[in-house]
Amino acid sequence: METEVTRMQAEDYSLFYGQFKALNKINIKIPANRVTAFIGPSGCGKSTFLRSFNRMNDLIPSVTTTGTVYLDGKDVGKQDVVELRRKVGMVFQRPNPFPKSIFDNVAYGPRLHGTKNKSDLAVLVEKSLRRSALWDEVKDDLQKSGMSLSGGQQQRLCIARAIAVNPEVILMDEPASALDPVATLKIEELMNELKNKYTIAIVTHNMQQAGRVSDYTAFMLTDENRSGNLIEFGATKQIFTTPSDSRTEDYISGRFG
Amino acid sequence: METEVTRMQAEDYSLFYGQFKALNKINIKIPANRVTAFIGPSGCGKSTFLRSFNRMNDLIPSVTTTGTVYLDGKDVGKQDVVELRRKVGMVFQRPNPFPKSIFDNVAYGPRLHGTKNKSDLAVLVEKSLRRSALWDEVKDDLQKSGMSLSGGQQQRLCIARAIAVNPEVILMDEPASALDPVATLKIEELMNELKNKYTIAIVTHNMQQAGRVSDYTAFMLTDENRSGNLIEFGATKQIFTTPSDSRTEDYISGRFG
Amino acid sequence: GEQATADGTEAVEEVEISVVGSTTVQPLAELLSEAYEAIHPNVLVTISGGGSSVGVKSAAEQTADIGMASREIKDSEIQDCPEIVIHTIARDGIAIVANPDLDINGLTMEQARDIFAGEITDWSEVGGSAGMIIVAAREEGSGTRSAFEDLVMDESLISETAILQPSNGAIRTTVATTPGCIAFISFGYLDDSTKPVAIDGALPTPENVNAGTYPVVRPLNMVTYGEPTGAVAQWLQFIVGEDGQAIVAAEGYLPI
Amino acid sequence: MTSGTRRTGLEKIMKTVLLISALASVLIVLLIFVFTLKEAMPAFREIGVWKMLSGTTWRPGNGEFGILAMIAGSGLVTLGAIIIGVPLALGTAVFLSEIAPEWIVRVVRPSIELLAGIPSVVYGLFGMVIIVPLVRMIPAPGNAGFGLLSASIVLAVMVLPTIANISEFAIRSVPRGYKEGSLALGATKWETISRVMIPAARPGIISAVVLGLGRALGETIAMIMVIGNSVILPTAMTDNPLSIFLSRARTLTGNIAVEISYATGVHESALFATGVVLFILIMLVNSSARFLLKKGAQ
Amino acid sequence: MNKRMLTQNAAFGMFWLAGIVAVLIMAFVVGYIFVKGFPGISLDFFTTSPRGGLSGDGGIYSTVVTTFYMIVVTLTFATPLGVGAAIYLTEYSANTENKVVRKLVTVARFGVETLAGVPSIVFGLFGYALFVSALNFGFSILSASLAGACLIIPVIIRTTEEALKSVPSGYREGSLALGANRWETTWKVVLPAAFRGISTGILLSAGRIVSETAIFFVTLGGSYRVPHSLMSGGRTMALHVYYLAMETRAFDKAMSTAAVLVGLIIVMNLTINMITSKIAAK
Ligand SMILES: Nc1ncnc2c1ncn2[C@@H]1O[C@H](COP(=O)(O)OP(=O)(O)OP(=O)(O)O)[C@@H](O)[C@H]1O
Ligand SMILES: Nc1ncnc2c1ncn2[C@@H]1O[C@H](COP(=O)(O)OP(=O)(O)OP(=O)(O)O)[C@@H](O)[C@H]1O
Ligand SMILES: [Mg+2]
Ligand SMILES: [Mg+2]
Repeated sequence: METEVTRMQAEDYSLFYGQFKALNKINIKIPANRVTAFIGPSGCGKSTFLRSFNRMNDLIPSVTTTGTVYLDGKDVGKQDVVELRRKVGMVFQRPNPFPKSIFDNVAYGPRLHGTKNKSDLAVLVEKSLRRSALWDEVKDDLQKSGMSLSGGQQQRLCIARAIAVNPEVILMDEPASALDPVATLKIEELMNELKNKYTIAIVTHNMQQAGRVSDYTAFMLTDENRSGNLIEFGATKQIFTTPSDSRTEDYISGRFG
Repeated sequence: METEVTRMQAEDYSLFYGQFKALNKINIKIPANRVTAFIGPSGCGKSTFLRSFNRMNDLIPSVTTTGTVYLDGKDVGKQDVVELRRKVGMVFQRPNPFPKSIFDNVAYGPRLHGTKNKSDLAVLVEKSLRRSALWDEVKDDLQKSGMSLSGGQQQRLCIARAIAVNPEVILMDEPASALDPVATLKIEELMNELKNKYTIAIVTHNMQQAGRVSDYTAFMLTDENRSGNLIEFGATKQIFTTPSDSRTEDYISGRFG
Repeated sequence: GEQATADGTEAVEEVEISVVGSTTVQPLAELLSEAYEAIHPNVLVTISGGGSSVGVKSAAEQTADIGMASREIKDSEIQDCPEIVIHTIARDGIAIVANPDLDINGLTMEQARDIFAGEITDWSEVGGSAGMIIVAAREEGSGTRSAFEDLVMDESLISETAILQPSNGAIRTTVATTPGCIAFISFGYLDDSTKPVAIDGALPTPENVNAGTYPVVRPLNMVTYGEPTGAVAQWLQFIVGEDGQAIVAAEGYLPI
Repeated sequence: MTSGTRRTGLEKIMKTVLLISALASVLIVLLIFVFTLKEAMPAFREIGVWKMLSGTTWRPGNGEFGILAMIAGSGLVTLGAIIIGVPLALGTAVFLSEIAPEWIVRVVRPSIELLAGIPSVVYGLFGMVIIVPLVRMIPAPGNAGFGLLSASIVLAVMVLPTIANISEFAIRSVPRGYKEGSLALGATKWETISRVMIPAARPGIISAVVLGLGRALGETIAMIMVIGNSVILPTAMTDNPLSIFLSRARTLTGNIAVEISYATGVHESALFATGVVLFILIMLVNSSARFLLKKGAQ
Repeated sequence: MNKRMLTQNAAFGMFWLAGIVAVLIMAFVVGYIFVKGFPGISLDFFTTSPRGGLSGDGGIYSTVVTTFYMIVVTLTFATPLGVGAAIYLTEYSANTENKVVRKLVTVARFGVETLAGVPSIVFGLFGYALFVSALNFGFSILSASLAGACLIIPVIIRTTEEALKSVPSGYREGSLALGANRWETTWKVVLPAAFRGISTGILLSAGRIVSETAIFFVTLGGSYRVPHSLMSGGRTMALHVYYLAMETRAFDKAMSTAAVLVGLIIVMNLTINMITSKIAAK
């Protein structure tokens, strides 16, 4: 852990929905080129925290925060939000392709950021779809609507869309929760591949998945005020075998329901 | 198994949503006064099958079926559906109390079926709420809206509502999936108690829960056509320790995601 | 409701008379009914619009006690229902009026015709200061319009580009608010918001009509199915009587 | 058991009663069409359908009953209203759904709903007193203020709430995921609105515009108060082709309302025929909208 | 980057403008009516009926009564039909296997859609031809409210359908699973849960009646007397505004009447908003 490069970091970070404190003084360093998993029971603030990294929570008017989140040492709150979101990509729990063709879905981001040239775009789209392991299944008809794909394919399309803008970090909020086992496996393999190039943070409800896919694991839990706290953070192996907090053990062994 | 009395039974039962075959020739005998758990990955047809017992699928216009489902040896398709549903109660995945008072929620069924007398109703409501372990928490204000209860309380209210019409079978579709650990425990205890009087069939995603609560377990899986098949059925102990099908073992040990 | 009075005199029966038809006659009829009801509190006269044709039809089909028409009853209507009886209650002059800001006082019959036919299009052509003439008229089928066409237009047709409005009141508003506008309206609608225009030197006044110098006149009629009886007859009697005709005159129409 | 049969009996009775009420709307449509058609038949028979539709002169006194001028009038005034009203309405819809702060939405939305509730007479009155004199100030021969432009402006205000409300709803119902997905890729708000939100809301926006179109075609009272009601094929009054909108005109609805009071015989029947034409026109508009929507959905 | 923000600012500027223009129009129309109309409003204005003739004298008492009468009678005709039709279409139609009934339901949906698009003057013509003439009801509240009912039935059907659809299907399933039949489920669970939505729709329809002119212009007759039975003619407030503006020159009175009318509409809208925000709060 000490030898890792930190890509993103939260420092005494608290978040409020109106009066309700959803995150309580979170401190964490997300290492570069690793997969970090966030686990914890429903409502403990995993999604909320993940959305803080690319300031998605700015969209919710009632949200206020204290403390700081950093990307490469710079306060994300002080960066241009449009540029920040290009650097920090996100894949949502429910796949959300645009109602456009597969090609246009992937090309959407690059077009925004200035790639107009047709052949450049074609190259980029193919590369992204290959990386997200979708190319073989869709290469024959890139003009088909993204909405007509199966759930697992849609999710991989969204991953392709996210990596097409060449981000540095990819956030994934339960990317496999809506998927069948086969699609889930594919996405897990994908993450393994992607971490060579990107920093990945995922939220998952599935212990087995966290165990299989992540290098580091963060365990969150709500306190008596229903605020989310970071209970423990460390190498996944250590968390799953010798957790230092008894609540982590309880949760991982399934004693929480 | 051979010594059990069969309450409900499916014989070569297949179900189609339009052209799509969701259930493929299911054969099963649900023993009386036992808890039978249905497990299997998402989309394998557990809910669909459960809803066949009280003909809830009749509400979906595209559904057609072949084969037979029996209650106490009689084809449910030939019974009066209103009376069948009184005998076969159902508790849904998401608690769905009516927007009425707690009292009226529980009294709803009995009133339909002819109990008009006030004091009879009061007695019945109390008895049902006691059985569903909710009485102590709500007895002071039965006029409060059923919607104002917590999720776990709502689920127990729905159970009270179901048992108030004195059914013979209770179907529960993931009754604890929306609940916190404490509420889940209460509902599990309840099932243990209820099985003395009722035959219970539950769907659950939670292996631990199936292990804890059920006497028999049915494992379902989709085949290459995405149709649901019953892979294995037997005493829960045997299924969890010495399954005869390797896929059951894979699933229970979590190798499916 | 009218009840038996305390001193035992017999209660007077309540009657309702329904009157339907021409929107031109409607306001006059309303005033007549108010005056009548003041002396006959047991009578209620309800007056609805609908137009002259509807009036004649309602009387013929007996859906109303009386039909109102602001024009002669057509032969075809009498053929359809020979039983109808026509009661002329007043005559109405049709006045040519112009926007009050215009500096024009009179026209010859010929000039008027050419203006309404759209052949004269600027006021300077008829002696006013330069300015576009805007013609307004009633819609096809209106009694006012057909009377005006008969009496003024001869063979010519009213210009197609004329602003058309479906009532005398709307025409009056249009003339009053539109610079350079000229139109024709029923005498009953004359007031200081518009400027009456003399034709061949005769201003549109009842006196000139009676003297025969202002020629544009039509009858206002009420129609019943068969000879009226009872309350209906009494009310028609009232209208053609002294009191009724006084109201007719006061409203600017010509008594019979 | 008797309670059971009583319950089943009630269920059957209610089912039948409710089915009958559902069919009542069909009955009403049929009745309306049959009745209007029946009254219109003499005109169609005596004048001829084609002659009516293609005729440009309407002189009931002379037995001429062409309604082409009215069809053109209705079409042009609706076109004008759409040109003026749609950008304003869509702009307002986007403003309300995506841009305005919550407190402004809380003021603006009820204001727009209020516009929808104001009786059309009031708009007509307003048009007569305010809009017509304003339009009269445009210098052009024969321009008296009454005409297509005034009518289009009044109509644009009248359809504004319909189009704005439904479009706003359509934009608001675009799944949140689209918006978040786009923003998460580093799109600006405007890029997200123009490239994702509006395309996704297109079916709703189209039906909003079509509904507005229908309302515009059907408006009566406000129209007769400001459009001049002359039966002429509108033509440009100056070199500028846009001056066609300064021309007076008559709408199909206005034709009915203006003349129904005095019409008899064939004339009256011809007015019912106008109603039939209007009815068919609106049904065409609505079904082409449904067709567009279906195509959009594929 | 900069160019993208510039485009955004330009576009947003236009949208702000659109929003502001929309509000200004509203403020201008309503403000104008109120400024011109308020001076003429007094207690007398409400308690005296209009006078006959062309003076435009008098108040609006009888027109308020007629308006009220029209609302009540029209809703009496339209509400059971509209709500009943909506119940059938949402609660029953999906579950009928009968081919004929299914066809009928498709036709009924088409009927509702068509009806919603029919311009009101056509309802007027129809009402005149059928109720006033053929059935001999004459110019009367009866004729006018039957024609008016045709206008608002689609409004009621649509809003009721929306309200019914927004009732969670869990309520229905819960009730059916307890052995209730369709009607019992609808009557005891679905309708109470949809009540607010349905009443909003009915109020909305009442608003349509209040502001409708074209239909009543050819079916109500325009008598300014207080109506005393279904067969009396009458003049609603909206119609009165038309008469005042077009027949008399009592513009000030027309504006006062319009102000009362707009005030009534505002009250109705506020009520609707109150109901719907209560739904949202739930
Ligand atoms: N927009 C919001 N407004 C108010 N409270 C919110 C909002 N979104 C989430 N919350 C609350 O914040 C807390 C954390 O929610 P969050 O969605 O982050 O949980 P989570 O850990 O992702 O749960 P899950 O595993 O169920 O997705 C919860 O109590 C939730 O109710
Ligand atoms: N109303 C419906 N129409 C068409 N297909 C349906 C319908 N309901 C379910 N299905 C399909 O039938 C299959 C079985 O669905 P079902 O809901 O029974 O699965 P399940 O085992 O309960 O899954 P889960 O654990 O996710 O609840 C799925 O493929 C599903 O997509
Ligand atoms: Mg979450
Ligand atoms: Mg399920």
